[in-house]
Amino acid sequence: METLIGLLVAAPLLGAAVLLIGGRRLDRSGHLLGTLLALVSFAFAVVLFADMLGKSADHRTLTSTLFTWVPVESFQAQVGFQLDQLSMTFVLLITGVGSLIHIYSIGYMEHDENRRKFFGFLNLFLAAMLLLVLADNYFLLYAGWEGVGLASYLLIGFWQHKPSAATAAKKAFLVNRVGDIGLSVAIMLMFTTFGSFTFADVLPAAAKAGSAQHATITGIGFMLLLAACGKSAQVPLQSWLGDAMEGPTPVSALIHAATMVTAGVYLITRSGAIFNAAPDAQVAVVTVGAVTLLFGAIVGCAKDDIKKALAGSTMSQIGYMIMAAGLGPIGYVFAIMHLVTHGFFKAGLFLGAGSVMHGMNDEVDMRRYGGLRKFMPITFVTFGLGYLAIIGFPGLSGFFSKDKIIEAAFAKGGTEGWILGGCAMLGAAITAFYMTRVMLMTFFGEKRWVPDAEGHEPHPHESPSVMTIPMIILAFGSVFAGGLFSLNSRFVHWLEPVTGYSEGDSPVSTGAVTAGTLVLLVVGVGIAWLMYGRRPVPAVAPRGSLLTRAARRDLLQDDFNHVVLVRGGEHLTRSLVYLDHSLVDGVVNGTAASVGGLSGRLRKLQNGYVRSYAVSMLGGTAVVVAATLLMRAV
Amino acid sequence: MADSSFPILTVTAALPAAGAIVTAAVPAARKAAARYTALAFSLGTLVLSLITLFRFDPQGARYQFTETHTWVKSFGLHYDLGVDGIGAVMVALTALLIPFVMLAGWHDADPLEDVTGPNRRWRPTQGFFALILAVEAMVVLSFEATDVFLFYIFFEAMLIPMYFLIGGFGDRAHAGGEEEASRQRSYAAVKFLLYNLAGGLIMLAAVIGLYAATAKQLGTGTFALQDILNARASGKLDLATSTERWLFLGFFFAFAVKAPLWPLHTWLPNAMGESTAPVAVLITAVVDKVGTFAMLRFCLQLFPEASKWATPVIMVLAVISVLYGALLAVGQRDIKRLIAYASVSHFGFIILGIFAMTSQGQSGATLYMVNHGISTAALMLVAGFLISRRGSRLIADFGGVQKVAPVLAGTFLIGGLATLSLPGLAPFVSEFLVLVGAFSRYPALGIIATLGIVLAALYVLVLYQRTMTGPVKAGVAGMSDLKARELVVVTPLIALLLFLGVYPKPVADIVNPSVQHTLSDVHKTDPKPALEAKK
Amino acid sequence: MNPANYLYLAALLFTIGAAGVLIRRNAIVVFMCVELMLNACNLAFVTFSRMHGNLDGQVIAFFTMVVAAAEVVVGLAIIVSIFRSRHSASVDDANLMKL
Amino acid sequence: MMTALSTLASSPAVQLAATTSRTSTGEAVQFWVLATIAVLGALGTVLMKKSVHSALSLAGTMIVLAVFYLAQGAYFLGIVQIVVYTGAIMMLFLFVVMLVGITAADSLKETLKGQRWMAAGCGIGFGILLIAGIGNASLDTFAGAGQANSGGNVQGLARLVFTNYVWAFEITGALLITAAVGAMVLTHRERTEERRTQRELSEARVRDGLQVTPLPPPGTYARHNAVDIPALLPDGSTSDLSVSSTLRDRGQIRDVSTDAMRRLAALDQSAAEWLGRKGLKAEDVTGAGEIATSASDRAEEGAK
Repeated sequence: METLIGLLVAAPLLGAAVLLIGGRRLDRSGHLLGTLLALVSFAFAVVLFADMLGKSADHRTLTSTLFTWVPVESFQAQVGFQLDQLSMTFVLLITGVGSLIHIYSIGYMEHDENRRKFFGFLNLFLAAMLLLVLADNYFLLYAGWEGVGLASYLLIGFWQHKPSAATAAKKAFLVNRVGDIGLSVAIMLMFTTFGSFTFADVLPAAAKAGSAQHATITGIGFMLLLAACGKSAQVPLQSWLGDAMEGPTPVSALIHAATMVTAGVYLITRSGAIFNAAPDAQVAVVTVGAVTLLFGAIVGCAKDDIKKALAGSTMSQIGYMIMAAGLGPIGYVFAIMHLVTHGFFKAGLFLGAGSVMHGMNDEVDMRRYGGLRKFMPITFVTFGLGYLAIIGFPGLSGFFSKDKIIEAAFAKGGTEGWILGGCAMLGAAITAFYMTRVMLMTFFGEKRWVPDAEGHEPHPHESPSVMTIPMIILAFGSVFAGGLFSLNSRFVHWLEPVTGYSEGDSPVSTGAVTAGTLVLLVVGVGIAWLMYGRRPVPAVAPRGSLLTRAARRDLLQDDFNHVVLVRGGEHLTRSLVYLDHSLVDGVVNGTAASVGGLSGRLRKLQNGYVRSYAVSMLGGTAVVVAATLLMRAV
Repeated sequence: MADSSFPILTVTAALPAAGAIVTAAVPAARKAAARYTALAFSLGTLVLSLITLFRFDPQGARYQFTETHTWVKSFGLHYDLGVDGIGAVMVALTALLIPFVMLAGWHDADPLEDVTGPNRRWRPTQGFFALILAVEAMVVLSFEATDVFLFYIFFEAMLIPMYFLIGGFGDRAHAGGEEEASRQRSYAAVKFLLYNLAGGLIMLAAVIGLYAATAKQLGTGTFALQDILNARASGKLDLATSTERWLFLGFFFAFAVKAPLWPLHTWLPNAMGESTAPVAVLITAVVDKVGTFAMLRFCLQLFPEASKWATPVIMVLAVISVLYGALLAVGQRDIKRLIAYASVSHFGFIILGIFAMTSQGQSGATLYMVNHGISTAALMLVAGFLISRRGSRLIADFGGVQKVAPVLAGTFLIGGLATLSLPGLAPFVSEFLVLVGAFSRYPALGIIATLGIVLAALYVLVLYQRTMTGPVKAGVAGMSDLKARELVVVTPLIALLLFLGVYPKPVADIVNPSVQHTLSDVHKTDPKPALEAKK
Repeated sequence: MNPANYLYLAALLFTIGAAGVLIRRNAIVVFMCVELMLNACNLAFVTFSRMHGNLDGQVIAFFTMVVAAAEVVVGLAIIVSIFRSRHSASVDDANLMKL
Repeated sequence: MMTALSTLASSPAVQLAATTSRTSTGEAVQFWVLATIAVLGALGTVLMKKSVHSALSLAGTMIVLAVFYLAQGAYFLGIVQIVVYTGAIMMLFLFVVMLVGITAADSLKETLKGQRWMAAGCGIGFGILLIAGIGNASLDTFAGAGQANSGGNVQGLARLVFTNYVWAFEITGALLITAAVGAMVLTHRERTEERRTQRELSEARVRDGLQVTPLPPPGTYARHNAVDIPALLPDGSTSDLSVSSTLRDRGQIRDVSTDAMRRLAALDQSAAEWLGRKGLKAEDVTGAGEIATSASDRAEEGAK
């Protein structure tokens, strides 16, 4: 069994290697190979899952160490895997959704001459992501962490001939790198504090660390949070996610909705022991989560680009997860649960959006859609189910997972609990609003599309089955997953051994929370219907309120970055380049010049006349004699 | 330890030297013959160095394959050779890179059809390859020398062939045309020479000072590293604090110029910018390594106390180098100058690791020397291919290359990713080790240095985006993809990057014991974790 | 009288010879002054040998003479050849040492 | 010569030289007298304008030194000094001086700026240093050359030269041979071009428009055939070509073209006094032309 873990990672890695090195000769078969290997990996995952279910709750953790990666004295980094319930959940999600999206991409990327490369990158991503969630130490996790960053860079910039895509890819990688600083510093802190960075060593040690190490552990917590912010697009490092939509839609679905962006949640949940020992860090985490869930939601309301709207929603949903994870043992389980359900419905939504674009000549502006439900019914249904799931329609996945998080937020207790709970519920309302907006603008109302630049009138049509089938499967997931998990709280028991779980005592009853949420849900949907359902949607965006305009510009966060970081950085480098030339180099050259002048003056002594040389010789001799005499004298 | 009957180290160094003579002797008309002769000799050297590496016993004596002959008895001058783990690895690295440098520069020295008049025959192939072999011989010897003066001789002597390689075979892809190019070339060459000579002279003073000190205290002066170390260990030689510090500074200055450390780095961008890509690789990947290597072998071993005394300042300078080099790389308009400044940043990391005085730091620094050599070689050589195709070094002249030459773009990206130390590629391991080492002694500096990884990502990705992505620029259209010879150059380097990135253990195992020796020389031990949690 | 006076005399002669070398421009005269210096040295040697009561000083003086003879021969030959080529025996004309 | 030396060795001068701590008054007197001469000679060497004089004064100094050698019991050296130095080397110098001749270098005027002062400064300073050095060396007692020379000075030297210093001696021999060869190589001039034949020379003369015929011989007056009297050309003027260039340079050409007329004028003078009529005045007579005119008007006077 242990070897299977290695194979789990190896299969997609092999695919990536073959596809990327193989070259053009694989163009015809490449996508099939990639998909096949993804499915193989999924099969391994299922086998391991079955095997794990066969064991008792406490003996489900599998570990396998392949070889020593970096051996330097006390710094011993192993390439070792650890498969417990938490990892298993992720593995299933990644390989499952991953395989589906591979299949979907076969259709979606059919006309792209670099499809082989695309599948190579997708496989690379799968491998890196699996490495991330299977690693048994932070160092190897870091490798996977950067690996997914690379894959996301390659896939966002897949259409490199588009400058916007190249820029977005670069931006994503850079922002992620900022987060990576957090992770690497955290690892250094662990190494210097505990002399190790494996989960098995660090987490227990952190749990029973005395007050002496309290500051250090808090520091580690903050650093891990920074890392999570970078990878999971949380405030203040969220700016890259919107631009990341430049990538092909399957990528957005897989990487920037279902899996990679949730790595931050995984990191925090995995490091639960550390955060439990560092309350201050937890406060920071929940704050970040709460702020982001509102931030993302608000941004999502204003975007007319369907993918960007969905990106905002992703941000906000992950905000929920991060917040839940920040709540400690009461929240971990639900964070992961929401992560899984979100993986289903958000992937479904993105695939739906992709299918819509596929039918609309890659048009992304929702104001150019409208009334599409008649043209692409399957997409409409699957998208609709995803929509119901995400707004938390009773009985669907989102309902169960999100409600739990809101309850947990209240259960945090005290004013903090109230604030968080309030934010969560408000977020639910806004979610309902913007998702309804997306739904209405896309599928309802009358058609608003116009010929594009080349004058091609788009002919909306349903996508091929190779694309619709994955959407249908995901739709099933987004309908039933939540219920399945919450049935006599199966998911809680499943994860409890790893993450721990504690019933928080909520100041408000479960029923009240649910009721309140539903009310807000209705309110949100209602407002959206009033604004976009009842009266026709203008084909060009109205100027909108100040908030709207700010939200369209990602709440001015990019402008801030641009002014402060980009401009400032440019000026800094310019001035440094100038200084390096004029000052650092100048000083040296100056000295050189002065020495040259001196030597020029000295050269006058060398007039070439034997006799003046003779004089200096005699003078020298005289000096030597004098010196010797003095030496004898003293 | 291997049998010392066969003087393998001498042969390893003598082979390229002989090669240089033979190559130079090939008649002028037989250019191909000259190329293949040189290549053959460099490959032979590679084989020898690998034999050394594999027969090196990490658990054995500190210095192995030692050879000791008295050279000038009256001056205590010895012909002492010997390699510790670090030396063996560095020799192997040098011998490894030279063949690639030669293959990459296969036609760099051909007479230029488009140039007429005096410049028509200014780059004889024979001379080019002979000079490269000469450099190799001297570098190898300075890695092997365990006699301070012997080391000094080759440390200085390698400047001469380098001077001619930079000044005589420079890059002609210059905005200002041939005249401007040759002017810049000679400026760069002279600058290179002056900087390094200045450093070397100061070092010479220190070397003589050391000799005088030994002569005074031991009766008979000596340059032999081993004798000096033994004398220090037995207490017979006991340098006064101030003396030791002055001598240390003398040595360190020379090495800091060679390895360029801020603010002594300004010769490097000129030298690398104006010389052809292979020569630039020779500078940064081979010759400069002697500087950092010598810090490990001579500064730390000979002057442990002074090293510790100077450590804080040097660490700060190193961190400045890291950030400063990276920031300037971001600001460059010229591909090769950008890579040069990136190297400045990387050398900052190496020095950071050396003076962190921890196992992680120093092993990391040594690995870093190797990895940086390979990664920079990969990046710079591909950049060279790119530049030779376009005939320009300006980033602005490129764009959309990945469309017309995907393989070239891909290899370039991999080289770049290695430079920004992506996990899975070799430099990551070393960079992280260096950072851990620095962090465990000076947390603040460690964190500041970590910012370097963001800047590295910035300049690499900006470079890639501007040159490779976007719409295809006019001059780039119709650019040919990598040819077979170029693939032969790039592929092994990339393979090596991947291998060492995933499995650096073999190298690390050879290096670690030597690092432990060095640490014990400076009487330093790794800081203990506050809360040992290892099971 | 103290034989040290011989030494003083030698010193004096040597100095005069040196000054001559510096002042005169005629290569031949310069040579003569060199000879004068050599002879001064010889005198010193002989005096030393007398002081120490052994003959080594004289042997050295003897060698000095031989060397002086050789030097004069070569030197004068050089002067002659230079004179042939540039019709002058002035040491200042031969300022070829200048770069 | 050996015998002479051995007799010298047994002469009272030796005992005199062998006495310790202080020398005899005789030697003192000899020293002071000869030292003065030596110094004067040295100064002469440096200051004499002509190199010949320098050489001679140097020779004088050397002879004095030779005497000093003898006085200090270095008989062999003394003789060698005279024979080799004063005899051979100085003669070599004189030969070269003769060969090179007088050059501008002989002038004592300094051409290099500040050279003289520097030289004087360095020289004097150096001398003072040397003398000071000798001064503060303790040289009161000294063992004379007595027992060193017992068994003969030459034999003693020979023993040393052929035992302790044999290696140096051989080397010196090699040096001498090298020097000799070197001198020959330096002074030997290779004939680079073919010697030019009579024909070529004459052709060259014609080509360059020089005098083709042989030069006129000097002294072509009936009464004079001295080398310093130029030949007379048909028009009565003299040809300097007929006088050797050396005399020409020295300006030692004797012009006899006018004194014939002067003598004629004197004759007229006496005739006039005798006949009592005014005639030519000697000072009127300057050249042949006037002679012609005066002859003509005398002729017309004769016609009256």
